[in-house]
Amino acid sequence: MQFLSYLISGISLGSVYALIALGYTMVYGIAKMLNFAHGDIIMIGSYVIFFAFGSFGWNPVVSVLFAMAVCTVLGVTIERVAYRPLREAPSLAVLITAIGVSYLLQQVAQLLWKSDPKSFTSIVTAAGLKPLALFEGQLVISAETIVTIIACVIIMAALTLFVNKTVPGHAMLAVSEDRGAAQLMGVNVNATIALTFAIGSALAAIAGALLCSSYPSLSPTTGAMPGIKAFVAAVFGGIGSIPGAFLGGILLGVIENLSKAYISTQLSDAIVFLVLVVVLIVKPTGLLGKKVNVKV
Amino acid sequence: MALTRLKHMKKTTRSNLITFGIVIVFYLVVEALMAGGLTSSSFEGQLVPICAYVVLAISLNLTVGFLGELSLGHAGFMSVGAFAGVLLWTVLGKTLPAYVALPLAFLAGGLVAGIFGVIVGVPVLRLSGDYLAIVTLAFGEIIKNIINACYLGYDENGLHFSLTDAASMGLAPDGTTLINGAMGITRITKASTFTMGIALVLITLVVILNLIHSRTGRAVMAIRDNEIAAQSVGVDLTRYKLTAFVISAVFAGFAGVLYALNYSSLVARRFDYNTSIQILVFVVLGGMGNIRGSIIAAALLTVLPEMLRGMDDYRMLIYAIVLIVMMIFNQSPQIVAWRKRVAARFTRKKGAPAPQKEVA
Amino acid sequence: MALLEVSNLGIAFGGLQAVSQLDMTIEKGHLYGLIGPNGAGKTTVFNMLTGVYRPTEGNIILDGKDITGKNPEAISKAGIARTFQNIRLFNEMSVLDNVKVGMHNQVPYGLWTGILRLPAYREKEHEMNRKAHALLKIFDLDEQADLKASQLPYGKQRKLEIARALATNPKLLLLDEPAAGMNPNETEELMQTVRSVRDQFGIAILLIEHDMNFVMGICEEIMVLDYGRMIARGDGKAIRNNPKVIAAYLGGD
Amino acid sequence: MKKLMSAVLAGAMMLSLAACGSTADTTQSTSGSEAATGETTASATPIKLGGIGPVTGGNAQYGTAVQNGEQLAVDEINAAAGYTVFELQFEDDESDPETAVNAYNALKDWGMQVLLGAVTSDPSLNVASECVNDNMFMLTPSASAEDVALTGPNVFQMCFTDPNQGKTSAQYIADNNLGTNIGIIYDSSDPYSTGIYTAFVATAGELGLNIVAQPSFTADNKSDLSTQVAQCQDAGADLVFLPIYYNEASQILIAANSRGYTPTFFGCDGMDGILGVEGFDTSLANGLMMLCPFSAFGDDETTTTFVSAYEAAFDSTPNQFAADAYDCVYAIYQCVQDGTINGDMSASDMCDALVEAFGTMSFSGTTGENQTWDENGMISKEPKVYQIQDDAYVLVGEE
Repeated sequence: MQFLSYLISGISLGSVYALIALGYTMVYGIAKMLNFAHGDIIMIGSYVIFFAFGSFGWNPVVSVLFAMAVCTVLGVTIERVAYRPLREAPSLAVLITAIGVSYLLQQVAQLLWKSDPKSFTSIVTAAGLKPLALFEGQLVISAETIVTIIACVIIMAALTLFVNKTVPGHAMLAVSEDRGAAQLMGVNVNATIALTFAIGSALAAIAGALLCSSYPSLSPTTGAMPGIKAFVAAVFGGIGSIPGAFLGGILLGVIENLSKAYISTQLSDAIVFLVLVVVLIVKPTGLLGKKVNVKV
Repeated sequence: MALTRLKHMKKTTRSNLITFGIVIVFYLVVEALMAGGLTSSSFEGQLVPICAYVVLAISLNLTVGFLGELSLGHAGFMSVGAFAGVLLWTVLGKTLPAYVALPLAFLAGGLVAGIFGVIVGVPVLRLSGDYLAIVTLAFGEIIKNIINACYLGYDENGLHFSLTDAASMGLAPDGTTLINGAMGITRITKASTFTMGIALVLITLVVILNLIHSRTGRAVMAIRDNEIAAQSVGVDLTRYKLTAFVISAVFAGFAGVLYALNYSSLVARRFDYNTSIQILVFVVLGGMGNIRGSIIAAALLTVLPEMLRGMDDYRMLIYAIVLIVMMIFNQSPQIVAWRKRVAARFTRKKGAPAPQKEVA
Repeated sequence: MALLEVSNLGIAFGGLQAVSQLDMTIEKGHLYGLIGPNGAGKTTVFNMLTGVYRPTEGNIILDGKDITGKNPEAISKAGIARTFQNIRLFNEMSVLDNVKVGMHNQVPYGLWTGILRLPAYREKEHEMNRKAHALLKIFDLDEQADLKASQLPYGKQRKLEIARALATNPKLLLLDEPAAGMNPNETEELMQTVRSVRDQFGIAILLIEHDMNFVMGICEEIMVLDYGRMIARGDGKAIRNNPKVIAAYLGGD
Repeated sequence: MKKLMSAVLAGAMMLSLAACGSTADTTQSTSGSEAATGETTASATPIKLGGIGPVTGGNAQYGTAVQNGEQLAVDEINAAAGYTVFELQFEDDESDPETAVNAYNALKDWGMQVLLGAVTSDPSLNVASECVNDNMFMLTPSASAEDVALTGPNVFQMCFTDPNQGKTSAQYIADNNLGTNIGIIYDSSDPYSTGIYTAFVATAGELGLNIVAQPSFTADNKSDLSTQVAQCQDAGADLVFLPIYYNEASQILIAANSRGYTPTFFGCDGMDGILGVEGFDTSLANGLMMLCPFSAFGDDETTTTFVSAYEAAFDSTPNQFAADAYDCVYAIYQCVQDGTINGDMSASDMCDALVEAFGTMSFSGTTGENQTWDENGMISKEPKVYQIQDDAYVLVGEE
């Protein structure tokens, strides 16, 4: 029972990583860039919800929708201003710019909302959902965990459907396969990538809502570490792969929490990263990643 | 006379001499200003870190710019080098004279970083692109986490070690703690000087520039430009990738020792992925494969946050904006093209002044 | 003894048999052509000969040594050099350095010799520069020695690839569509160069080419590949009149 | 183009050098003109106080509290005196040991005579060694690692040392039988937390306290603390000792509540501030005990004046960081009032005078009455144990 309880807290953490990783993997898969600022968009989204819901007392769902709108605008703006001029530049240039954007968002958040951490009231509990008690209450699965997993699954399914069944989705696939060819085929590459950022950023707002509902401390640096961990999760599962991000996230959370519980809390991160290294050495493109062959 | 000779020299040789010249002139100017009491403490205090970051940027440029592999774990090598060097310095510095103990400390730092370079490099270099980047990041974080949880001390029964806490080290009450977990190493006898830093920069420059202009360096760049072609002319990929990676790690180790001996305490969390990224920023901003660019970018970006101290709360905000703007200004193809056009117009004007101007 | 003996060579990619039962003999100092319709497996043969692909069956013997399944570095050292269909130069390096990389195993010196600039460094670099300039001269590239490889025009890039391959001091040179994208004048010039290279270095050359004038013009023996199998082999005239070859090309189109 | 860029960069480099040089000039000129000022009786040469702490980055909340505390005290003193007694310059160190030294040097260029910082442990260790080198008086409000004070004779602390807090907490828990099975959750990547933890475990062993679980977390994996809470719960801990800062503690209280786990929680001075976390359901903190020298709910005059002034100025309740910082300024002011130091002294002379004064003086402030410093520069103050009851601190014990 103890093991199960640790496992569940691992899944709970993992589902949050998975949710963030979905946004990461989506942007990476199509725009082919590591958006290091993704974690910070999550942080901004969380602050928006904190004020909309916590301070203005808006309905939780409305608050989240509002945050999604704010993040979408933010994401598209960042893409337009900071990333698009570097579309044709070496990929490292965009990476460094993304890091600059990450610093910028953290600094802006600190100036706007001060550095004192805020305690986030769970929007899930506020929406009246109750935790699930199993085995006569010996095992409790929090409502946040359940909502996060459901959200992950819905988002996964929706993204897969969107990409495979809609015209903009097909455009995204084309851009991800070969940007040049897609352009020749009449796909508006800039619009497609902007749309990708819009969706990725809207997902970040949802991720922020659920991250802070599960782990309620909110400060300007809240997004940084979960962002990195989710990035690791996305790579773990095979970056660019939507189910891979989910699998990677869940596994990462479970490994992290089980090693905390049974091996060493000090070394749990070292263990997580070591597992990642081993997996990538055995499967160089992650668990569900596609192998790319170079034609000679 | 010297100038005409400089003009006739091979382009690369001339470029390298200019790089050395910049470093030496910088050193002489700063030394002269310091002797004349014209520099501020703030500036003097940054000299050693600048040298350390310059060495780090040059060494990372070997991996990123010349080998063409993105490493996000450079700070990890800096960290192990720093810890190894400082441990040796702490232990030997008491018994041996400084001119023996210090070089030994640097050698130890470089050696240990090099060994880690091999340990990390062998598995990592089988990967490519972003996967390689994330695994180097992972290794950097592993190194940080382990050193952060590391307790090391000695007493009359020998060395004691634990990865849990100070108590489980089982040290006798009169024993000496060397590494105290999250507290790291404290009460280090500071030894780094600006002269030492410049010496290390020059050594790094000599080694890396000589390397690049040698058979090994060409093999490394050939791998960067086209792995398949490099293999087809008989270049052993694994060997040269590893060579470049390890040499890069060794110099990160040296820089780590220089850096650590400039302060009285040393903690592993200082060398996290943010530091790796910071070094990468120097390399990318200075230009990949451009050693002189790395030097200037490292020096400038180290000084910049300090120059912005007058901005108070907006300091890091401005730093972030400057970083983004500089990246776009330097790397965006459209803006680079626009800059070239503007520059071309200016040079043309200089060459043949417009007649209207003369009238005016 | 023949320079290269290939027997029963075959490769399958996940069930798809790309090349099968290929036998091939190449003699020192001769010029060979490998032709066939698109997708016949010509480049795949090159990739097996140079170790890019590992054959699933058969043997490759170079100068009496079995090199089957060896990696590309080892095969380069053993004496096979090649160019690529889609040019693979070291784009950011100078024209001269491209050739010097080709001499990687010909004029070797160690890491420390380079870093410490030991006397051997100057000597070896001098030797390399001399040889490299000589090679570049053959291809009329010596004027552009200091340019970046990517700055060369297309035709010159193809020539540089050949020069680089020759720098490895091969016994057998494989050229993958050397005349692709060249105008008739350039092609004519290239034919002269290839012939003179063969004469000057006394090496065997095997080339893939779609330009039949080129192939017929310089190759002493031509091999025809279709669906991964050798369907004909002989001199230009014999090939031109071979009904199987005609069928393959007509059917292929 | 590259050449142009590098020329521009090199030029900027030289400019920065020149800029730094000119700062040095101004510094020298101010120190040169010091003798000229201070002729009128109502005023004197202001004493330049330097502050260092993180006001950006992950630890910014602590640095900001210290900055506010120091600023408030300086403003009050200057206003009361009717002339500028102190000038305060506060520099950011991002809680980074390297930047802290840079900040220190920048303050030196400004002409700092006394340093009131740094805030966190690693930066303070580095800065302390600079202070010892330069013979600059250093009084840190909150860097509680023992090694900070041990760096040299001119480094003093306003806060309890970590080992002292650990020892006292164990003692108090044992004396009052607060728990039979004790769990500890600490931050193994933080010197403050491990310092208290190590001493607590050692003392608990001597006193025969039964420690049943001691999970930790690190700065990198602290988003989820529920596993650590579960470990304490599963081990049957009826008291959980939390030598950590209030932010993580608030997360632990939330996690424990959601598991229906209600042991006695016991924290140290880092816990002060938990009621001020915006959005936190403070009812969860009911019953929480903490060893802390300061309480914003104290009813003595010093405390109430401080708290109301702070709330008026910064729109938030001061925590122990702010209180210690406020006291630092007043401790120095005490030395100004008794004539030990004045603004015309050099930093080094001032340091010698202050070291001597701090060795003998007794200081009363918001964080304690009649506090004294030992020869190492560590403070001795009355440890007080508070318990949170209905959103307020209630004094439950004095050790």
